Amino acid sequence: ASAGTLEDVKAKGFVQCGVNPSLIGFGVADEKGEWSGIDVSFCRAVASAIFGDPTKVKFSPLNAKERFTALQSGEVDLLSRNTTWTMSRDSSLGLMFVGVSYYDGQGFMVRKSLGVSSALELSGAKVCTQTGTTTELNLADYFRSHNMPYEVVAFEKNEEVLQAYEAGRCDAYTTDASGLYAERLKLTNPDDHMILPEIISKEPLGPAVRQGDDKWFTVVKWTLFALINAEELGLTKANIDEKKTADNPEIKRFVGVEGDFGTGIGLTNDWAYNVIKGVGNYGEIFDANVGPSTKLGIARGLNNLWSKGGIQYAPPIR
Amino acid sequence: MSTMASTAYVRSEMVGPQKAPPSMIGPIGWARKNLFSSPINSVLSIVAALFIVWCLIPVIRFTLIDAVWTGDDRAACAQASGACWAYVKAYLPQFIYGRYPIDQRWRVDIVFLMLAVALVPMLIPRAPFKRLNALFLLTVYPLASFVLLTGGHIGLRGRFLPDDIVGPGPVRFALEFALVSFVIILLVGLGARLLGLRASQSGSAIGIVLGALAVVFMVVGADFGLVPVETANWGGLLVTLVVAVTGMVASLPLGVILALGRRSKMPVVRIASVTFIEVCRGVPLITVLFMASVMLPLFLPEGVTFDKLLRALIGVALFQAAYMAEVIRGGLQSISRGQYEGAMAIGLSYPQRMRLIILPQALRVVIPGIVGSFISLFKDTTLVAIIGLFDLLGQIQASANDAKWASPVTGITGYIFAAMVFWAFCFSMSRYAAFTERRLDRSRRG
Amino acid sequence: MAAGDIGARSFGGRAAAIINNPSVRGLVFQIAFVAALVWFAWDIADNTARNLQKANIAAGFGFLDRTAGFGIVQKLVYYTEASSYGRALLVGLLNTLLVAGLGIVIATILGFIIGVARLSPNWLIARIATAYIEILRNIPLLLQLFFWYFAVLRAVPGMREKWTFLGIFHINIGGLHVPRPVFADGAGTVGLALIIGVVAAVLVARWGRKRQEATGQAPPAGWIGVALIIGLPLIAYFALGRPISFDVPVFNDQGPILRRGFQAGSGMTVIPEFFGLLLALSLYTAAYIAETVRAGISAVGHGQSEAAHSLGLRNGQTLRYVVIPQAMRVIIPPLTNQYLNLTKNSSLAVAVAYPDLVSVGGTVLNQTGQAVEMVTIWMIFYLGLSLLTSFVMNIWNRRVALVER
Amino acid sequence: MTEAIAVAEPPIALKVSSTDVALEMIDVNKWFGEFHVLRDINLKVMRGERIVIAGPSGSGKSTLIRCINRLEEHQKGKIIVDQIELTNDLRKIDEVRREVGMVFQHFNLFPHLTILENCTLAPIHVRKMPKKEAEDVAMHYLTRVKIPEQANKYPGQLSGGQQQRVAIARSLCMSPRVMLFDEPTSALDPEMIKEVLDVMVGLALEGMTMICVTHEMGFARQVANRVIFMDGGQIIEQDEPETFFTNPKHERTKLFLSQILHH
Amino acid sequence: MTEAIAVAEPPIALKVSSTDVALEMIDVNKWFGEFHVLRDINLKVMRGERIVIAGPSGSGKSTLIRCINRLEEHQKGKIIVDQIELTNDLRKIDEVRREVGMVFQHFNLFPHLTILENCTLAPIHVRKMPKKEAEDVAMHYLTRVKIPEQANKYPGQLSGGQQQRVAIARSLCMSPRVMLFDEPTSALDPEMIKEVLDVMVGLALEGMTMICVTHEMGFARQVANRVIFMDGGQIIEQDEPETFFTNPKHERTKLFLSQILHH
Ligand SMILES: Nc1ncnc2c1ncn2[C@@H]1O[C@H](COP(=O)(O)OP(=O)(O)OP(=O)(O)O)[C@@H](O)[C@H]1O
Ligand SMILES: Nc1ncnc2c1ncn2[C@@H]1O[C@H](COP(=O)(O)OP(=O)(O)OP(=O)(O)O)[C@@H](O)[C@H]1O
Ligand SMILES: [Mg+2]
Ligand SMILES: [Mg+2]
Repeated sequence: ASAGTLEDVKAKGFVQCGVNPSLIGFGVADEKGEWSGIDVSFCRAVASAIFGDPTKVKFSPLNAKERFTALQSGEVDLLSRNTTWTMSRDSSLGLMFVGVSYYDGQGFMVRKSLGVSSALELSGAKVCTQTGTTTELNLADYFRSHNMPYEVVAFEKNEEVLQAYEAGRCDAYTTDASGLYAERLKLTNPDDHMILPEIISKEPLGPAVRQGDDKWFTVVKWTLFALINAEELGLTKANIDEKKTADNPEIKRFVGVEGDFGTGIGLTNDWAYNVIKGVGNYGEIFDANVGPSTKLGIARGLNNLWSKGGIQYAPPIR
Repeated sequence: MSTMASTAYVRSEMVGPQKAPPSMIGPIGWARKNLFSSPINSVLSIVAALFIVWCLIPVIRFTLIDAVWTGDDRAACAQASGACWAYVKAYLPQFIYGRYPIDQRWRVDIVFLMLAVALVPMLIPRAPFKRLNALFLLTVYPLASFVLLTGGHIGLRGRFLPDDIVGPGPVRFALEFALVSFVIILLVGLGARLLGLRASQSGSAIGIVLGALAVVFMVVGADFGLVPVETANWGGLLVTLVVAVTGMVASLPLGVILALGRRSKMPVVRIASVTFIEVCRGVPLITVLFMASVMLPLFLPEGVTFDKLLRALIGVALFQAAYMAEVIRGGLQSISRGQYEGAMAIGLSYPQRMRLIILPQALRVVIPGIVGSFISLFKDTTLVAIIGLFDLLGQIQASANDAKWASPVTGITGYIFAAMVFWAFCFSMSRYAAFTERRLDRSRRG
Repeated sequence: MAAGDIGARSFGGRAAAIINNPSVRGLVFQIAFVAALVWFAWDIADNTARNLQKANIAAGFGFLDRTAGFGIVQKLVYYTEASSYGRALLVGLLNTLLVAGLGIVIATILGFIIGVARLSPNWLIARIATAYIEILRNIPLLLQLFFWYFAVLRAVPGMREKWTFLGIFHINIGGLHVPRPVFADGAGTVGLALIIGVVAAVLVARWGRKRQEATGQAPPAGWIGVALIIGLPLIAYFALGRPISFDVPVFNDQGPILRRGFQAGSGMTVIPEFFGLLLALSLYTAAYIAETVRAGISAVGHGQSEAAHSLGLRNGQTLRYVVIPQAMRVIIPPLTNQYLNLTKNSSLAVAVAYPDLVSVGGTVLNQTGQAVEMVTIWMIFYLGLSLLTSFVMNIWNRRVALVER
Repeated sequence: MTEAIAVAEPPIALKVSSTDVALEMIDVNKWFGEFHVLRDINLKVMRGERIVIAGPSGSGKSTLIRCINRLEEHQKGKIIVDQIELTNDLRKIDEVRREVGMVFQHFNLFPHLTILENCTLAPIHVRKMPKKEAEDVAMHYLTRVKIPEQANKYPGQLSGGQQQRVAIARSLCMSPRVMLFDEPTSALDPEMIKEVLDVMVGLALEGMTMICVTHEMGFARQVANRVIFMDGGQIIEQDEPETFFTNPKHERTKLFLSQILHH
Repeated sequence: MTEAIAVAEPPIALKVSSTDVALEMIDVNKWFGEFHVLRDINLKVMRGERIVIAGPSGSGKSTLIRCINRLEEHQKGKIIVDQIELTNDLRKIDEVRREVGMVFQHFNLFPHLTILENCTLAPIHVRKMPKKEAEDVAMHYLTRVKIPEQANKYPGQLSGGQQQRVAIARSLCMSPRVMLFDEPTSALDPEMIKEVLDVMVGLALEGMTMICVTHEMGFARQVANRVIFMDGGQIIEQDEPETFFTNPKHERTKLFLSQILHH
C-alpha cells in the first residue's frame, strides 16, 4: 500500500477492479462467471497495459452504495462501474476520475401504451429508480425546474426496480439511458416499452481512482486515451500487428517503437500495443458491448470520435 | 339414620366393560369429538374446511396444474398462468453454485458432502465418536473447505523483515512466524516463572496454539494446484451455507466467551460483555451488515482490505455471537451451584472447571436453543442479498430478471422455489430442536 | 477484604503471594483489558479519521442541515426536495414508527387469534393454526416481504383502474386512496369534543364498574361510551357547520392515458410499499406471537379453569378473570421481544422502497458519505427503543410477579 | 394419617330429609374413548346426606363426582341435580354449577388474586352480588375456616392446609346446596390434614349435603351417613359407615379395607 | 432415622496424634454482608481425629466447614490446614483443596461423566496422574465403597445412597489428608443412610482425619473423638461423645439434644 498502487498491482500480479455485477453492456457476468461490458473491458485494458495480459484482472462486483468506500479503502485499485463524474465526487469523496469512457445521460423508459412521447408530458407520473445514485437528484431537479409534480419510488437494487416497474407500480423508469436500454431487455416484452428522447442530465461515466496517487492515475488515464487514440489511428485488435511496422510516426510512437513513453509512466514501451492487442480499440469495445449490432443497439452518438461528430477526444501521445 | 338402612347395597354381579356408544369411537367418535363437539364447532369446522379448500386450490393450480415444466427460454412461460418450473430447472446449478466455474464445481460438491457426512452422525444422539467428529467439524473441516472453495494458496509474504535479508514470500513469512513464536514462548515462559507456574506446562499450551497456527498457515499457504476462485463468483446455496455455517461455528466460541464474560465477577469484563451483547441485540442485522460493508473499510488502516464476503461473515458472526451468548448464559444458569462447588472442592482451576464440568453440561442443555438460533441465522442469511452478495435469494432475484427467462411468472416461481428450500431446511431443523428437547426432558427426568 | 498478614508464616515470598492473589490478578487483567479496548477504539478512531480526511469528508452532524434534494414517496410531516437531510431522516423515522406501530397492533390481534386457535378443541382449526405457524416461521422474512409486495402489486388493478369499497375507499396499484380531511376553523372544537367524548367514556366505564361493585348489576357502560365517543364529535361537527371537509381523491378516466387515474395531490394515498411491508411484518410476527400466546395459555394449569367452571363462571368469564390474567404474565415478556423484533425487522423496508429510517438513511449516507454519523443515528434510535422498552418491561414485571411464600 | 380423627369423636347424627332429593344418578355410563370408566351408576342423594366414596385408585371416583358438575360429560343415563337434568344445555350446566361447590385435591386457587378476591370473584360475576356484600360474605366464610387474617395475602404465601381451607371457603361463598370434595387432604402434610378435616366436620354439622372422595376413614366414620365403595367403574357396595367398616359384605371391599386399615 | 447405628456398636478407639496438627482455626470470623455467621471460631484438629459438628439449622455448621476448603472466604482470623495458611494466594488454596476432600449433602456428582470418570477427573487433571493409574486408584476406592460394578454407569442411574458413596470414593481418589462431610446422609432415604454411614465408619477405622456435620447421633457416638455443638455462629460446647450426650453442660445443648433425640 505504501509503495503506490502501480507497484502494488505489479507485485500482486493483477488489477482489482470494481464493476457493476448486473448491467448488461457495462458490467455483467454470465452463468459461467465470464465478465463482459465496456467497464469490464476497460479493466482488462489496464491489465494489458501493465502486464501485457488482459486476463490479469480480478473483478469485485459492487453495488451503488459500496462503490466509493471500496475504492477509498483500497479494496479495489480501480472503479470502473458506470459512475458519473461530478464535482462533489471529485471534491468530497476522495476520488479522481480519469476521464470519460462513456457519455451518458439520464432518460426515461415508459410503456408505449401510455401514449407519451416526451418527458415533458410526465407531469404527475410515478417514477421508479434505484436509491443512492445521482439519478434521484437529477430527477428531482428536472421535475422541479419544469414545475411538474411527480412521485419517486426508490428501491435498493436494480432487480427490484425492474420488477416493480414491470408490475405497473410506476409509469416511468429512470436511470442512465444506457442502463435503460440494458434493463429493457430484461422485460417480458421489451417492445412494449420505449425510451423517451429527452436526456435530462449530463452523465459522463468514467473510471475513477483514489486521490493522491498520481502515478497510478496517469497509467489509468493514458490507458483510456490509448483506446481512443487507437480508434483514431485506425488501429484494431486485428490489424495492429500488421500496422506495427507501418511508417506512420504516430503509430510508431503508439506501439512503442519510437520514444520512451511507456517507461515514462512506469510501464513497458509497448504498453499501448498490448492494450489494443488485448482488448481492441474504443470503437471495437463499444460495438462489441453496446453498439447497434448488439441486443442493446445503442448508437455511437456523443460517444463517436470528435472527428466523426461525437465528442470522444484524446490528447495525443507525443 | 335408620332411614338410610334401605340404601345398603351390595353388588352381586359385576358389570363387564361394554363397548362405547358408536358416537364415541371410531372415525365418527373422532369427528364428533374433534370437529362437531358443539354447534359452534360444527360451523367452525365447515368454515375451516372451506378455507382450506379455498387456499389450496389456487396454490395447487399455480404450482402443479397450470405450471410449465419444460422449455428452453421464456417463450415457454410467457403465456403461462402457473409456475415456470422450467426456469428453475435451467437455473438450478446457478442456484446452488452461483457463478462458481463449472469445471470446478466438484470442489463445492466435496465440501457439501463432507458437511453432510460429518454432520449427520453428529446429530444422531447414539452415534459414536462424537468428540472426534466435533473436532473434525470445528478444525479440519473449515480448513479443508477454505482451501477447496477458494483454492487456497493465499500469498503469504511477510511484513516486517527488510527486503534485502529475504524478499517477500512464504520464506520470509515462515521466518517471521518462527521469530514471533520464539518471542512469545520466551515471554510466556518468563511470565510463568514469575507467577510460579510450571514453565513447561504453560509453554506447551502456547506451543500447541502456535503449532496449530503454523499448520493452518501451511495449509492455506500451500499450493495444492487448485485454480483460485474468487468469492465474487460464489453464489446461491453455497453462499447461504457458507454464511450460515461460518456464522454458527464462529459465534459458538465467541458466544461462550461473551456468556462467561457476562457472568464474570470482574466488573469491567462484565460491563463490556453486557454492552456488546445488548448493542448487537438492540439493532437490526441489516444495519450491522451495512456497517460491515460500508464502515468496516473505514476502520481499517489504509491498504488493509477484507473480502466483501468476509466482511459480511464478520458482521454476521459478531451479531450471532450476541444471541448465542444469551442462549449459552441460559445454559450456564441451569447448572446448579453444587456442580461449581463440587468441581472446586476436588481442586480444579477455573479453566478446568469450565472446560471439564460446566460447559459440557451447559452446552448439552442449550442444544435446542442453539439450533433455534441457528434457524434464525439461516433465515437471516437472506439479508446479505441487501448488501449485494448473491446468496440463494439474491441469486434467484438476479436470475429472475435474466433476459433469457423474464416472464410475469418467473419472479414468483423463483420466490416459491426459494421459500420451499428455506422451509425444508428450517423446518427440519426446528423438528430436530424439538426432538432434542424432548430427549433432554426425558433424560433429566429418568 | 483485607488479606491480613500475607506470607507471615507460610512459605513463598511476598511477591508470589501478591501475584497469586485472585483480586490482584483480576485487577491486572481488567486493566490490561481496558487498555486493549482503549487501544482498539483509538486505533479504529484514528484510522477512520485518517480515511475520512483522505476522502475529504468532514466528520460531524453538520450535514444534517444541508439540502437533501431527493424525493420521498411517503411523508407524515412536511417534506420536499428542498428540505434538509435532517428532515428527511425525521420523515424516515416517523415512517418506521408508523409501520412498526401498526404492525404491532395487527400482529398482536392476529397472533392472539392464531395462538388461541392452535389450542382449539376443533381439530381442523388447530391444524390450520399449526400450519400457519410452521410455514411462516420457517421462511425468511425478506422472502415473504418480496412475495407479499409483488403479490400485492400483481393482485390489484393498474394505475388507470380501481376497486372501490363503500364509495370512499379506492384501491389500485398506486395504493389505497381515501379522502383526506381538511380542517377549517372550528375543527379544533370537534377534536376537543372527541377528546371530551373519550374522557367521558372512560368516566362512564369507571362509573359502571363502581356501580357493578355496589349493586352487582353492570350498566351498559360500553355502549354509552361508544355513543359518547362517536356522538359528541358528530354533534359538534354539525353544530359548528361542518368545519371538517374532505378532499376526495380525484379519479380521472378521460384524456391522455398518463393523466388518467388518481390525480396527484388529491385525497390521501397509502402506498403499496407500506401495505406490503405491513402485511409481511405482521403476518410473520403473528406466527411468533401465536406461539408465545399458546405457551402462555398452556402454562395456566387445567385445574384453574376447572376450578373457575365449578364456581359457575362461564367460558368467557373464566378466560377473562382467570386464564388470561395468568397467561399474560407469561406472555408479556416474550411478547415485548417480538415487538422489538418487529421494529427491527421493519428495517427490511429498504428492499421494497418503503422510506423508513434505514432506507432514507442509506440514501443520505450515499449522498454525503457520512457513514459513521448515519450508522450512529441508526444505532441510537434502535438501541434507545430497546433500552426504553426493556426498562418499562422490567418495572412492569416487578409489579406483576407472583407473590410466593 | 388417619389417626387425626379416627381416635376420638363419635358419629354425628343429623336429620336427613327423606323426601327431598339433592341429586340423582340413573344408569350413568361414561367412556374415555374405548375405556368404560363408569358403569351403570345409580345413586340417590337426599338433602343433608353426607356421602363418602372410597375405592382403589383408578376406580372412577373422581370421574363420578366430576360428572356431577359436568367437568366431565357422561354418555348414557341421567344425572339430575336439584331437579335440573344435566344435558348439553349450557344454561342448565350453569345452573347446576351454581348449586354445586367443588374442592379439589390441589386446591386450584387463583394465584394472581388475593385470598379475598379468590372468594369474591364468583359471587360478584356469577351471582351479581355487590362487591361490598361479596366481601362481607367472604370474610364470614374465611372466619369460619379460621383464616380471616390472611384475606389480603396471595395463595402462594399460604401453607397447603390454609390454601385448602380457602378453597373450601371460596366454594361456600357461592352458597352451594351440595359440596363435592375430591381427595381434599391427600396433597397435604399430616399436620395440615387435621385443620382441613375439622373444617369439613364443621360443615357436616351444619347439615350441608356433601359427597366426598377420601381415604380418611376416621372422617368417614365420624361424619358420613353412607360410604360407597367403588371398583372398576361400578358401585360395589354401599352402607352405613358402621356396618361398612365392621362388616363389609363384598370380597373386594374386604380386601380394600384390610389394605387401608392396616397401612 | 438415627436407629440405623445408634443401637449397636461400641465406640471405636483409635490412636490420635497428639502433636501433629491437621487443621487449626484461630479466631475465625465471617460475615455474609451484614450478617455475622461465624464468630470467633477456635478449633484445633489433630491428625487422626474424628470430629462431629452438630447444631440447629442456620447455626453456621456448613459455613464453617466450607471455609476450611475455601468454598467460602473468611474475613478475620486464620485458618491453617496442614501448615498452609489459607490466604488469597491461589496456589495455597489449590494446595489446601488437594489435601482436603469434601462430601456434600447433595452429592454433586458430575452427571455428564460416568462414575469412573467422576473419580478419575481430579487425579488426572489436578494430580497429573496417568489415566491408567488414575483408573486403578478409582477402582480401588469404588471397590472399597462396594460399587465397583457401577463404574461405567452414569450418576443418574444410581440410587442416592450409591451416589453418595461414589462422592466419597471420588474424594478419596485424591488421597486427601482430611475429609469434610456436610450432612452426607440428610438427603437420603432411611434405608440408604446405613450404607453410607458404614462407609464412613470404615474410613474412620482406617484413621482418616474427618470433620463431619451430621445429626446422626449414633454415628457420632460410635466414631467421633469429639462432638462440637454450634449455635448462632459460635461453638457452644465440645466434648467427647459419651460426656456430650449423657451430660451436656450448656442449656442450649440440652434443649437441642432433647429435641433431636426424642424426635
Ligand atoms: N381425561 C381422561 N382421559 C382418559 N382416561 C382418563 C381420563 N381421566 C381419567 N381417566 C382414566 O379413568 C380411570 C378412572 O379415573 P379416576 O380419576 O376417576 O380414578 P380415581 O378413582 O379418582 O383414582 P385416584 O384414586 O387415583 O384419583 C383411570 O383409569 C384413569 O386413567
Ligand atoms: N451465601 C450466603 N449468603 C448470605 N447468607 C448465607 C449464605 N449462606 C448461608 N447464609 C446464612 O448463614 C447462616 C448459616 O448458614 P449455614 O448453611 O452455615 O447453616 P447450617 O448450620 O449449615 O444450617 P443447616 O443445618 O440448615 O444446613 C444461615 O442463616 C444462612 O441463611
Ligand atoms: Mg381421583
Ligand atoms: Mg448446612
